[in-house]
Amino acid sequence: EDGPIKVGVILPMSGGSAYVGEGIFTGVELAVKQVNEAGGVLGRPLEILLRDEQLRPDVSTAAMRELITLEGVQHFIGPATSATSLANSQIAREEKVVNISPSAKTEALTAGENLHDYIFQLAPTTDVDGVRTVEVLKGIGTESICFTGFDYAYTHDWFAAVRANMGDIREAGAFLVPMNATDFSATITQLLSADCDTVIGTQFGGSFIAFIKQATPFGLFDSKTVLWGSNTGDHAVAAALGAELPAGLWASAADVWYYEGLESHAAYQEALADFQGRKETDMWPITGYNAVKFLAAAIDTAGTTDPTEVAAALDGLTIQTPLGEITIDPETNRANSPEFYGRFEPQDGSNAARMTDLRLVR
Amino acid sequence: MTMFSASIWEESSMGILQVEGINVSYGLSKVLHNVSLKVGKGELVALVGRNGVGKSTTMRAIMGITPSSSGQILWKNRPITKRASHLNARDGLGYVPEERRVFGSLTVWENLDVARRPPREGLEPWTEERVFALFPDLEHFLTRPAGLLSGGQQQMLTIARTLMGNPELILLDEPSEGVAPLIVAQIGKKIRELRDTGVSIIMAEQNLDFVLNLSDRCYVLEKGMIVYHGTAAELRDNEEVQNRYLHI
Amino acid sequence: MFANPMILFIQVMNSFSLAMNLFIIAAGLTLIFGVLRIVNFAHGAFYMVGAYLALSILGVTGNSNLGFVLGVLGAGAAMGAMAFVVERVLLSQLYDKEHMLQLLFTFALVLVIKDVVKMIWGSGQYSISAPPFLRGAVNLGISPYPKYALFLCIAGPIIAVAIWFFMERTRWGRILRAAREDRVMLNALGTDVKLVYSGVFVAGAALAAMGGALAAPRSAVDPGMDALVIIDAFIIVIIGGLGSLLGSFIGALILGFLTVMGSIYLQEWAIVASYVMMVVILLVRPWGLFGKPDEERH
Amino acid sequence: MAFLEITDATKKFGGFLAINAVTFCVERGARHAIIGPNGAGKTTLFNLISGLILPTTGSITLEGKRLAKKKPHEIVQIGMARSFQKVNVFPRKTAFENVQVALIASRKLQYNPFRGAAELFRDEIMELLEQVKLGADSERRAGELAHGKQKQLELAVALAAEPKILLLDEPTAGMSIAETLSSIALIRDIVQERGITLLFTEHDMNVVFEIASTISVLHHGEIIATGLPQEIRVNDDVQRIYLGRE
Amino acid sequence: MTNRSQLAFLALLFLILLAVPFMGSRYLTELTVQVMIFSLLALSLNILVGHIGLVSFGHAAFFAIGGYATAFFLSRWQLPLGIAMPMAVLLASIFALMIGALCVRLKAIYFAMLTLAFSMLVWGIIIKWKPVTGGDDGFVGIALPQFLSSPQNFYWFTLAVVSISTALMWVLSKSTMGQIFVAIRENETRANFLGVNVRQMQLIGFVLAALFAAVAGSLMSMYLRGMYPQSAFWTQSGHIVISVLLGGVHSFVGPILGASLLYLLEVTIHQYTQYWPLVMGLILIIVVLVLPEGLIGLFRKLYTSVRRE
Ligand SMILES: Nc1ncnc2c1ncn2[C@@H]1O[C@H](COP(=O)(O)OP(=O)(O)OP(=O)(O)O)[C@@H](O)[C@H]1O
Ligand SMILES: Nc1ncnc2c1ncn2[C@@H]1O[C@H](COP(=O)(O)OP(=O)(O)OP(=O)(O)O)[C@@H](O)[C@H]1O
Ligand SMILES: CC(C)C[C@H](N)C(=O)O
Ligand SMILES: [Mg+2]
Ligand SMILES: [Mg+2]
Repeated sequence: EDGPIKVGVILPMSGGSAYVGEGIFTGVELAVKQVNEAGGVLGRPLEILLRDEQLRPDVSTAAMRELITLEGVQHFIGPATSATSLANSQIAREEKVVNISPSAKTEALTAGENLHDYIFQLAPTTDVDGVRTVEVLKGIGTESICFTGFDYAYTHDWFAAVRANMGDIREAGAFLVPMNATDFSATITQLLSADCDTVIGTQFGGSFIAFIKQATPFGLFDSKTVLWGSNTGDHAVAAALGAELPAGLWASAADVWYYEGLESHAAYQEALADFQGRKETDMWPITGYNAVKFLAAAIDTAGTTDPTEVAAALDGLTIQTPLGEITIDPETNRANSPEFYGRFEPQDGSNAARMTDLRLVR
Repeated sequence: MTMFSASIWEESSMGILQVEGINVSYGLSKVLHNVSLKVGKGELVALVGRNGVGKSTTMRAIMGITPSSSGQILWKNRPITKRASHLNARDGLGYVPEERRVFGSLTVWENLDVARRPPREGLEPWTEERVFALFPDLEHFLTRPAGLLSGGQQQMLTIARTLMGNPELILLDEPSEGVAPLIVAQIGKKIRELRDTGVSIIMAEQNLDFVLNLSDRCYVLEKGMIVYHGTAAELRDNEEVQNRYLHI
Repeated sequence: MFANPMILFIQVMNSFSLAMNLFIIAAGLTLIFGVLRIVNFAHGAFYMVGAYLALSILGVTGNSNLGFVLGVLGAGAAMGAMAFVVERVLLSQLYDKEHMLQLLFTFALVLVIKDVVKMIWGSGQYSISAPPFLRGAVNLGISPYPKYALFLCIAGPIIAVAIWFFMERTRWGRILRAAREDRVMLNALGTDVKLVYSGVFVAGAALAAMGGALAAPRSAVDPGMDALVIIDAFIIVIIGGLGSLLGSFIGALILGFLTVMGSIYLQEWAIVASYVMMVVILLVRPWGLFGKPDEERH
Repeated sequence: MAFLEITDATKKFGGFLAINAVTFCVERGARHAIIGPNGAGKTTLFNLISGLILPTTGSITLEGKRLAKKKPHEIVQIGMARSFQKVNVFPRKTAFENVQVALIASRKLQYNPFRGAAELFRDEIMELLEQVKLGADSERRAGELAHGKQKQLELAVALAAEPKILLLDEPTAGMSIAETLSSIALIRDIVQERGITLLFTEHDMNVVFEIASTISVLHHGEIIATGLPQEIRVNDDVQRIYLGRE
Repeated sequence: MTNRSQLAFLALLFLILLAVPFMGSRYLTELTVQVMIFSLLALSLNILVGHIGLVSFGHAAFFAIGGYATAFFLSRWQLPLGIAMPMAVLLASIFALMIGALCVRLKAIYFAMLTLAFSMLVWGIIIKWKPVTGGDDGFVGIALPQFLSSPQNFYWFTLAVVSISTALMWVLSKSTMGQIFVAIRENETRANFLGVNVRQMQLIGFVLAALFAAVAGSLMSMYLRGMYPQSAFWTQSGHIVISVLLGGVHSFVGPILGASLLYLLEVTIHQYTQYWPLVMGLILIIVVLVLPEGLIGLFRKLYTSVRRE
């Protein structure tokens, strides 16, 4: 068979989380460009077919089925979130197509009954995050901790993992708010009066920005150490908040453009900056980038586009990524992707704060 | 098949309002056919005819609420055929609809206030006091929401409201409908007084006694056409027209 | 919490400032419904556009006190101008048609506006900071409290009284209320109802936009902000009684307190609290707290 | 015991006494008119009897059954039909369908999701429409009929319910002389023919005296006189407050 | 459109639907399944909107309840389809009876908002009742009966269920009950004074509408192999309202046209641009301005112009 190899890409492209989808998609485009410029895979170029998942499992599964039945797509990257990824994974199992989830962190995606041969999870799961988070907390010297966040799977799982690992760190309260809440003043007041030295939280996107802006005048960041999950270490967040990003906030990120520890990362950043036309790039592209690279490598290894064989090739596959070697565990179908942890500090000569004390945790 | 009475309309007298051959349709059904009429200054003209012959439609067309598809309407010799109704109202046309369209949630006073417009040269300006002198009932209900008034009270309010706009020509659609006999008589008297102050009036009415006592001239409509016009006295004497177009 | 009166006080303040933030948004929705009888789904989108417009204006003026005032007013003016065009060219053709078409129209407007915003400003997040004189906290004697939240507590009632005065105590207000009932008749009484309608739609849209600009310093400017606000605004307007300004004010207070107290006592179950409240209020008072039944005489 | 009995009925709107301790009865088969100035409380009285509003105090019975707490549709099912002062039809249904709905409801077919409605009761409906001179308008939408014709349609709809007692609130207001005359004849005939008891209001005295067998006069919410038409016609109070003839 | 032309349209549609699986495209077959389900959903809402004149913004609740219940009965209790599906529909109808009894006391926009509130309560419960519903991740993975697992068979099953439901709703709309529904829409007071217990009839309509919505939900959950909380969210309800309006409420087939067009547009525009909301929005605006009676208005215009020639 000739002609391009079709890759279905299903991401949130509208609404409040569109920035995630657009970010991941940028990485996908960059990687596909690189692969194709290098002669493609098995001599065939990759072709992207993009669909908007709208954060809705019914929409994301419908898109997947459409791509399978109408376009004959057999390889998928996406969707971005846990709920949509879980749903699409079922279709992948039924239709026997390769499905690489670049950013969903839920344990459930590749645990128990849900694990099957065709689903691969690149983002570190919440269990992994839990261990890493506690490590960082211990480094900070946290003795007591408060939790806050949206009431959804990622929050519950991450908090559970932190609790399971935190040893003698004392829990002083958990203050969950409904998904997509926009007013956090009550929670902030509660956090202030709670008996903890550290706060960890999960609101992301616009809600994280709202939280910061509401909490700052109350002095939350002056009186407590704050560590945020949900990849809020993203440069996009720092750029949006500008001078309003409180110094000293701890966060994690899949990637930061100013990391200087690896040659491969510098090369990737140069290419990305070139591709996007700006030097200060965001975090999400790397997830899409790695997903494409994994897929291309697997097809190459398998020597065929047949999804069953490609899936088999992904098991145990190791590739070179901008952040070093990453391997997909053949048992769990999870990749051991690293993530950055760090503490925001304002930068001279720049509006956007950057993370210092940057550690690339594996 | 028209039965024009010849005597009355002297071509020389200039009408304040001239309607020339207008046609009106609702969707596909044509309701008015070539309706022409004239009203002189200070004249009271009646439109009579059975239900559904087009009396109200004629008034709505003049007011600019239901536009006519062809023909011409001249107000003080200027064409107003397709003009929006608020401009007509500001230019001295007043409309009292048949369905008593009071603003139900506004109080009686607010209903009057909303319709208030500057006085017109040569006409005594209308004030609340003058209106209440005309309809004493209304004064008792100043602060009651108009929607709670009885049917007849609403009828009075619609007339009063239009007067607050200081109109030069009033289109009165069935003013006596639903009004008690005593008040009908009073309204009749007031209408005559109004006319005597120089206001022109076009009135559609079913109550023939009322019409014949009040009006200067009458137009009889049948199926959207003017089939007769003459002075009130002529119509009173013309039993044939009465029997043919107004009785059974 | 009740053991500590200071915290209780802060939470009450939190409730009130949130309520006023919500009220400013709901006021425009009430106004448009009250006169035009249109359930404006695009209200949230107008709110979002307002925030983005303020963002762009502040980009030019810089983050000064004057810049902020210009941003808020400019957002209202620019949104109002756009609303005027939309009303004149499109919406005005639908007044005589079925109610549901207007609903469909405003829904379509949401889709269009969202994408146009995305085209102009992208899908990333932005932030507007409070103007210098409202930054930081003020000491209320027993505890510090954000100045900006305090500012909302004052701005809300002022806006409420201004609108109330306009609607109930001026002839203009009476004309608006008459227009809601019978526009054809009002027109025949000499009022340019088309202009009244445009004016109301413009004013409602401008209020939404200014609401967006005013809300921005305590939230993010991003493409999801419209969806989050519209349901809150609807709940307020409905429980207060459609078209009733006082109702919206009280409705905003109720929702504000419920949101704040709910997130303390109900935590994540607060998600259903506002709906439970709406159900209860509508069952007890089917026309909302201050709404009037559309009673007719027969 | 009278057919319809209103005993000491009072209705207050806020502080306003619209109906004040009204007691009167309508005999079976009577054609009873209620007259009175605008705002006297006639429509309010009708609304009380037909269950649209609840009396503040007092009782209303039809054939001995208490009506006061019943819902309008229950009162209709007992055998009362009414028309409204302000025309009240199904505007987008044809005249034919307007009458058909009344028939379906009176025969309790509204619970049947399977019985086709299309041509149901055609003959009966056409006969009723002919009677009110709307035969030619049967396929026109009610809302598009001229005001007076809608009033005629209301009459047909009320009759279709085959009531024992019929309440008509100003049935001929807005009708032309021609239609008024034929309506008078129609109402009188049908009521007599079917043995329907009639309670109506009207400001057109010709109509009142043509139809009524008994007349009550309502003033400021109180019945100030009841009697035969010839008695009422010469009653001084009625002359003064209502008819206004010197 | 006259009854006869609507019937002709439905018959033609049915014939076309019979042919779809033989066209050899699995995509087309599956797409048609979804279009049929959404059409059924729109038709069910039209009992309320078009006939009774009540606009529900919470109709999706019953769609969701039907879907979740089917999923639960099939997967957790492992009931056979012949029992699971009717039980799910019955359950949704019981919910409708309870919710409807409270909602029909309200009018117009207040009715719309109360239904919305109830549906959001249902949504909240779905989100929070994780052990039964799967919470915000959704109920993932439904054990479908063997005979439904092939796309072809699923198509035939859907066609049968949707056709029977449609036929029942057609009969209803032309029945004396349907006539009374319309009378209530036109003038509640007048209907009341003809002896119609308006609240009771509205409740009957509400339950019937919910019943067919639950059938649609049941089919959808099986088609999706899962059910998700978004299906009870108010935007889903709004989507149904829009399909109905787009098609036109005053005819039987309007909602079918509306739902089909809306869904097909969404799917196809998606394939061409990520700016699909913009394109959708513009199309909707044009429809509203040019075809105020919905798509059915277009058909009617075409029909009369053809007749005239
Ligand atoms: N909105 C409308 N749509 C369609 N037809 C209408 C409409 N309004 C009136 N008509 C028709 O136009 C014709 C004239 O109606 P119009 O109301 O002018 O009569 P009218 O002489 O005032 O009658 P009435 O004495 O009963 O008030 C009637 O046949 C009526 O059915
Ligand atoms: N819901 C209400 N609230 C307050 N006042 C009311 C209400 N309904 C009626 N009224 C008042 O009660 C009085 C009686 O009204 P009603 O409609 O019964 O009079 P009517 O005798 O039918 O008059 P008409 O002959 O003019 O129709 C009027 O003064 C009216 O304003
Ligand atoms: C896009 C991200 C916010 C997704 C999130 N980490 C999840 O697993 O759902
Ligand atoms: Mg008329
Ligand atoms: Mg009355």
